[in-house]
Amino acid sequence: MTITNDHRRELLMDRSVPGRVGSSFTPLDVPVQAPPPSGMLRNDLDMPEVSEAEIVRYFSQMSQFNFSIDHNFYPLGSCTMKYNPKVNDEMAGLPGMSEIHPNQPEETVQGALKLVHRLQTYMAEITGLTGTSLAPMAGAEGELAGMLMARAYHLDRGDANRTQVLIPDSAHGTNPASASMAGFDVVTLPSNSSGNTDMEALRAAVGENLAGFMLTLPSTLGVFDTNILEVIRIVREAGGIVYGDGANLNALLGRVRPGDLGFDVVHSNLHKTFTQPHGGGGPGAGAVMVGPRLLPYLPEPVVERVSDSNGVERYTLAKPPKSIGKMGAFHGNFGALVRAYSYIRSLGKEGVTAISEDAVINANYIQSQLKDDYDLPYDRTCMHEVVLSAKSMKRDHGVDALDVAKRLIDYGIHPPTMYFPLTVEEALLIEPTETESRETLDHFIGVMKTIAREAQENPELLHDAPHDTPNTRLDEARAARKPDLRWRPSAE
Amino acid sequence: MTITNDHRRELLMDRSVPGRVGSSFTPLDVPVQAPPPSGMLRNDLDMPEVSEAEIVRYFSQMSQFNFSIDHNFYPLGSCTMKYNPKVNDEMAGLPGMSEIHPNQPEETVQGALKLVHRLQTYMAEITGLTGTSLAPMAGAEGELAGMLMARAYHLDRGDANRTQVLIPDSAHGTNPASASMAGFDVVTLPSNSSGNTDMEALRAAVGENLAGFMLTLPSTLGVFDTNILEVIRIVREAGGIVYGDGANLNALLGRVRPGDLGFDVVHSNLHKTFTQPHGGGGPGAGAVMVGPRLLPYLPEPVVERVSDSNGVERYTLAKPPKSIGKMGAFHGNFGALVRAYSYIRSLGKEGVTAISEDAVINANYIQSQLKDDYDLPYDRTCMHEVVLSAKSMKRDHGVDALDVAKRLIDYGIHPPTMYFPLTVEEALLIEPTETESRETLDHFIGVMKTIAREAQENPELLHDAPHDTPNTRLDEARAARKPDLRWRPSAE
Amino acid sequence: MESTKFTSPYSPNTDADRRAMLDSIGVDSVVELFEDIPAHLRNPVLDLPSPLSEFELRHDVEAMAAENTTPGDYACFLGAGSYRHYVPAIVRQLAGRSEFMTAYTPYQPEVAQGTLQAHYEFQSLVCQLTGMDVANAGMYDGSTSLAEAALMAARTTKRSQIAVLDTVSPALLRVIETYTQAPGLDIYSVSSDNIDLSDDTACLIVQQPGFLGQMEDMEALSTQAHATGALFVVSADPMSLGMFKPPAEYDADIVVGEGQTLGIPPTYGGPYVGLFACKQKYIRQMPGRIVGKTVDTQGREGYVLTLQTREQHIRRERATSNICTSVGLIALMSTVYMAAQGRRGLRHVAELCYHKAHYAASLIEQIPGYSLPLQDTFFREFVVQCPIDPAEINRRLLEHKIIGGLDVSDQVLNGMLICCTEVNTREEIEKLAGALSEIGGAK
Amino acid sequence: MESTKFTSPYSPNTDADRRAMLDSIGVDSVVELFEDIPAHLRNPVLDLPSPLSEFELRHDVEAMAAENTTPGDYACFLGAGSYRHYVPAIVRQLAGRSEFMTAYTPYQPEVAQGTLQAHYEFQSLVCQLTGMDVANAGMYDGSTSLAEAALMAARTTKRSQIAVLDTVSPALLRVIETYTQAPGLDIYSVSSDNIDLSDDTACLIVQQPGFLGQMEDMEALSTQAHATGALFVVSADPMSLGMFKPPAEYDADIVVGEGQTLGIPPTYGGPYVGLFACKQKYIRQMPGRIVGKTVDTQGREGYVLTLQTREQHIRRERATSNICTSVGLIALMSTVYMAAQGRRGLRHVAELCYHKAHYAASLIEQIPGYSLPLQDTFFREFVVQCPIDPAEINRRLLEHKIIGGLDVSDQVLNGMLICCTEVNTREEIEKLAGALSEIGGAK
Ligand SMILES: Cc1ncc(COP(=O)(O)O)c(C=O)c1O
Ligand SMILES: Cc1ncc(COP(=O)(O)O)c(C=O)c1O
Repeated sequence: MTITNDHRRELLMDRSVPGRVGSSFTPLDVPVQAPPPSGMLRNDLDMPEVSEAEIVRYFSQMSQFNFSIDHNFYPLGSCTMKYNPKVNDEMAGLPGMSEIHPNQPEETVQGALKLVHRLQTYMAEITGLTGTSLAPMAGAEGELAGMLMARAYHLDRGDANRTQVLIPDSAHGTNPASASMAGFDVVTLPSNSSGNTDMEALRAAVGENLAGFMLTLPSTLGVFDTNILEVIRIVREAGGIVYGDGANLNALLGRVRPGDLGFDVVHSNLHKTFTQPHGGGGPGAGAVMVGPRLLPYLPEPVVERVSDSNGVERYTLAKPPKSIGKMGAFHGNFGALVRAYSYIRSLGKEGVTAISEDAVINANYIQSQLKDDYDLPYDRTCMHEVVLSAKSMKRDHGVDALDVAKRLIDYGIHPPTMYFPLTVEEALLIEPTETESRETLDHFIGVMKTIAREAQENPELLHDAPHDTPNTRLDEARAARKPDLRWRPSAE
Repeated sequence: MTITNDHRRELLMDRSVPGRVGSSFTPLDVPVQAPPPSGMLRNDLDMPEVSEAEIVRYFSQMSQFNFSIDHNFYPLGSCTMKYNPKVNDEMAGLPGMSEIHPNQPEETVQGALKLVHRLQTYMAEITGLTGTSLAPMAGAEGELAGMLMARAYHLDRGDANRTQVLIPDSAHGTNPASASMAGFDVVTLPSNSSGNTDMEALRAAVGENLAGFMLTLPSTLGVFDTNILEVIRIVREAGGIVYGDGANLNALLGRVRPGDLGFDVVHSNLHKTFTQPHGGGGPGAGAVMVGPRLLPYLPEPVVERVSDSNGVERYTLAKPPKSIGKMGAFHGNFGALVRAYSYIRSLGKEGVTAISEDAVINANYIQSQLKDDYDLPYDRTCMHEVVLSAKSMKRDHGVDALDVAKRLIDYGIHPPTMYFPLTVEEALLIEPTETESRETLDHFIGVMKTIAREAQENPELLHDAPHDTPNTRLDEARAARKPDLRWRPSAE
Repeated sequence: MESTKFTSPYSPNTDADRRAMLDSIGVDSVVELFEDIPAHLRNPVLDLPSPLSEFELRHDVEAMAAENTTPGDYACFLGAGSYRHYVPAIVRQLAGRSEFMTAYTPYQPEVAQGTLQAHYEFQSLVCQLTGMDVANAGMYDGSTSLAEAALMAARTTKRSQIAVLDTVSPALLRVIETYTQAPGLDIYSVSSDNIDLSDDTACLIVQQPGFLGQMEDMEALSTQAHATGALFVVSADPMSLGMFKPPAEYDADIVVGEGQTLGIPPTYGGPYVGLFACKQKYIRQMPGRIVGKTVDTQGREGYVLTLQTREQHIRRERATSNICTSVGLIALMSTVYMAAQGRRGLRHVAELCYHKAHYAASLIEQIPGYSLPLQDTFFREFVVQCPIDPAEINRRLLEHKIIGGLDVSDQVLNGMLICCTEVNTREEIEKLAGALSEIGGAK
Repeated sequence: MESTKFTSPYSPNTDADRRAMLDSIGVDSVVELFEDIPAHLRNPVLDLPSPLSEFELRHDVEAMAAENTTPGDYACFLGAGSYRHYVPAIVRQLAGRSEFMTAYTPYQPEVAQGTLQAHYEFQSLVCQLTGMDVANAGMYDGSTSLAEAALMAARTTKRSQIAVLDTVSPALLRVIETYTQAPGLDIYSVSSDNIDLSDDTACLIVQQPGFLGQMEDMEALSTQAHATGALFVVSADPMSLGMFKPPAEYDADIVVGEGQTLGIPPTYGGPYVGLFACKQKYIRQMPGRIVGKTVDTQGREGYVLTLQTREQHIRRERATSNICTSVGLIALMSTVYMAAQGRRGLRHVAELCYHKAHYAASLIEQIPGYSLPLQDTFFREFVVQCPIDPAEINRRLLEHKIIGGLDVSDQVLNGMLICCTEVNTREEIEKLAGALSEIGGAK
């Protein structure tokens, strides 16, 4: 009955009216200078002309088209959509943090460097490794850094033919993509039927060309590889670097340290485990922690604490001796680091350690309550997330994982990750995180059961879902076939 | 099809779970002191126990149940729902403004006092009056202050029997209520058929008992009283104080100054004309400006600029010689004053003067486009708002002003003020403000025309409106009959 | 450089828009729209400064802010009606949501359930905290709440005298006087050792703790008030209720309070929020907005403004109060604050205040020349008798980066009212004690 | 005082909740859930500090912030890749809306139209600004945009050499080296008087303005690149495009840039946003997220992530890039900034930068001992040759509350790179000139 107010969707350039302004102009307070040669200047600048009030309403309305962790339960597997404490945003917004310039002399940014140094130390401690660089700007860039370190390590030892990197079939897409950007050949390794590494296949795969193994722990199937020590032993003995994708660190905090297990390098998506808000696709930060073997290769900068000649301590940006180089123009996503630091300090030892318990209980609770309604590909204790499947539902009622996911939207719940890991048919990867209450989980469980019933009784309801969003399902094929990627003036 | 997610509506106390906490606890850092006598202590403290994450989601979800100026066109007559510049909020939030304590010694808050002093000056200049007090905390408190000043003025002159205050029938309810709180008898004065003061009635009403006349200019009918000079002359000659309700100042800015017309006192709702966001019912601020007659009676404090013995200028909180007293514990709603100051400085002379032009054009444009579709009780040039009526619509189709208002909601538009002024049957008082674009007005006009058509073709659609809000129409009678004003533990 | 003719970013319409609209209206020029205004007074030239860009404005306001001495940079021991507490980030963030911030008073309930439900929460939590039956959605501040309580007591009892205990803050008393001057109520002062109430006394007003931090025997005062048929009106410090007895337990009839202490920054005195609660039987005499729960046409629960026949927009000159725009957003902020602190946090903050204030008192008491002339039991405020003029001490404290307590030498010889809350660290408290002993009695 | 056992406000579940859930799961204790972890390594004691309350945290972080010298308190003339501009309040306020801030990458388009439409706007405005056909939704920062552009050029041309003009910033060059080390591309430097391109040169990379502020003859460079079949890759300062020719006009193939200058605070170097635009024909080689317009089942327009077969989650080791989480919120911020400045504002800000920088240069040039060794035309940055070590000058400037320009003495003898934007007032500029002449050549 509500009439769709179409002009909420109108684009800025279509809203433009010549002469309108969206901000105020500071007058020039110095004498006018000679202009540049006119040939260098542009003639027109066809940018929006919209008033401030209209911009505010446009973006405010648009924002409400989103689901978000602040408004919706968001059990998006592998993404750790936990509550992002508001105080962290305020800390990152302090003028003494947000307004400092990356090229300031070090003596004028000692507070910033101290914060980074402390966070480096915490991350090394949490992961049980030796050194940290906070330069990478997301998990994938951390992976790239890690794999470039592996490459540099082997080359440094003259091992030029270590070109193969093993990656489980369940791995996140960034793993093979990063390995490949780092110059490696990717060899895909199957998982066995309980979601662990297939030991046979592993043994068969390791050899002279082995550069390393990229492993997510717990795996993207939400399980902890019970062979982990053996896996690591095999890889290390074969001369490979053991890379840990730390996207799932939420399950391990205070339970086990990857470094203690024998990992050489781990990245942490600070925006997952350490609560940088996801921002509709970033920014994040990708800390990379290494053990002794890779220490000299860390990307720059790292912050070091040094004493000057008078014994006065100060912090300084340093380049590790054999650094693989810079990952960005400056020193990493500092704003995200302030948030991660704030988060770790707020929770402290007690709080950080408690995260994994609640995260894992919550996931196992969902698993225990939904395993009769959905397929459970791996019927074992899960860690912080659980993978269900709509395989039988699809076979019996023609309702697939996508339909279930979209129907959840009608109930105000964000869909889980779908069709990932690729190895599970009709996968629904559900990660509740520790910040959700039992009541919210019960609500979700109830809705999932209702949907399972609806799938039998009224599958159309699921095929048509979602129903009350600003758009129903969108034609992705058409988008890719005839890419319309930007505003253009309308034909008339 | 969306399933109403009822637990979004669940109250805090019902969400409580023993042991949950919504904030962090700072440890005591001093030695524990002897406790107070236990008889003075409370036993239980039954307040919410809800986690921070849940509080955030609860209030975030709840917020989306609101319409607001940032999200919706909000043509609420008499309320001046204009865009509230964001920078003003940031200025009020500066630690140097928001964290200063009202009891600080004056020498430590010279910046704050300077700001208040400047705003006093601007308000006096804008209204053409002599003195300003920014102590009142809303328009109605400004009215009370103004009427108490009128009272004090008469008493001071020994005019103890000036007990009557004339108020037009179209006046806002606060006018008679304030006059009454100030101890006056209210005499209601009719308006004539063109919305002006009925001169006959006025002449008949003025007499020895006349204390004053409270007049809204332009009136709440949205028109400028063409007899204004004569009205004021009559009242003043009869010994009355002329009070101007400045709620509609938006129409006058730079066009005419009430002081020049002969008003003795004017209040300005800073949250209307000068953009303090309305906050779902305040806070506001009610500047009160006076001419020479009432100057000694201004409420305290007023800020004065004085020179000390060394000729150094400083600002000081002062009590006018015959002040009617304090309107609140401290110095008025300072946070709102920072915003009003910021607004006036941003627009400056040019901008302040331009407001009324656009506000008045916008209202007349709406009037011109809708007068064939709705009744127009006063067919003349309007000022910043226009009063329409659904009288014929009700007679012909059984659709009343309420139905029209509620149907607007379906189109994403906030209803106009309804059934006010009381003198207009089925009134719809529409105030677009200057911050709305021609496109928005055209959209509104189109919707209003559609609704006029719907009223004929499908009146049910209007009776049932709104349709997609979190609640349909609510039972107000029941609310008043059986008041349920607070959470109570559920019976079981 | 292009010329920079001023164009307001807030008003969208351009000259072309205006032209087109004037054409539709059917006038040649905007001047015609203002012809009802007396010609000779039209278009005055306003003596206002030129427009500032946002960048310039920020400079201007920041410069004024910098002329203020900001607690935070300074240790600050001021209270006396406005209190510095730690306000969790979520209070600002949630109350800052534009859906709350830029909505009007919730007259249209279908599009204001956010505000209405939040205010119903506010009323509920005020009741939980005070123990009272009902509360309204807030008044301008604690002082006007109290003044309106006096008016309400007079209305309810149809009596015309208001007894005010002599420990009530002078500022509160002044506001009561403003509000009661016209109705001709007679305000008079009583002291706890001589509670002189007549059968025309509408109420006895007590502030707990008192202005100087005193804690009264509320049961006794309540009994005395009720004995003569007067209402017992209490202005309670809401934060004190985190540990001290709620007024309902000593049978208060009307309870008001300054809600600022519940999560609102000091902001040089406002905006704050006045709490207003009372017994069930008096609800139709209450001033201010009240939200009630009801059902919609589909039977779902929802909220509306209710008992509006008390209010000015219906009852006009016979309304219980003239209040219209109140402090909705501040009530919302304090609701978020109360929710965030919750059962455990409110008690904890109250206890931190208590122990820190007492620790400060114990240190200061030991400094030669300083004494505590008044209290045994107090909450977070106490009077120190100083060896010299407190104003002079405060000036010297500023040099130590300390904003001292309130000078109350008009009430207590060389008295300074010192307040400690949880934001005063031990370091700050000891620094104060150190500075006081350094300043000592020296001129 | 109650004991204050740590309870996280972020995790709601209590021991009772946990107990009930463990019962449902069917285990006795949470320990059982972690039995897959090797027992001897389980539950390490982490050497982390104790929890801080929000109040304590704020003290801690504010203390660190206070150890930084913050521009704003100081006049600051740093640029070189990160620029200080006035950011209108609406940028913060709108991007701070939790619906934008706390949403994930918009994989579920029906519940992410807010993010998607905003990113489509971003792509559109980047195209409008650069004149290019298409743009993606942003890369980590300007440097990784450029590095990915080099990879894309190599992919597209199937050539293996990357020519980089010698005016490209050292930091950008370093990042290109990081990204290209493994694919074995050969990076080499060329100078404008000797553009040495082979038939294995994938692209010529030019930064405009150059690191030291130089403006190149872009038409000539473009022609030279295209003559050998190399792509012309331009790293443009987006703010300079407010007045200078857009890269499309000199036939650039790929245009990248550091979006920080468009409304993003310096934040000690990040998060920023890399712009990435190119000609239509190369879209399927682009890295990064791309939003496309399409229709829904009811024929209404809407937006989706598109051309995803380029990306890692589909194409895995054969993806055009490994990028996943990018900088969505920063792209949104710069979209709001571009919208707010708009046609007139962007040109105005660019012109303010230009005139202020040139005014500063004209003042400094007159100071004995200082000269401008490099440029004729520049935008807002220029090199000053100082009489003494610029590091020493900068130390001295700090005493004047000035953060001087970047020390580029490794590139130009005693060179200092000075940047002026619209936030540098005349007063600041004249103060800088005054301080420099005071410092002079003296040791
Ligand atoms: C398991 C896993 N690895 C790696 C990544 C990539 O991290 P980022 O998105 O921070 O680049 C993700 C993110 O979705 C992930 O889930
Ligand atoms: C004409 C008029 N007068 C007075 C008032 C009362 O002002 P306030 O709500 O600020 O107390 C209003 C507010 O709605 C009004 O519209």
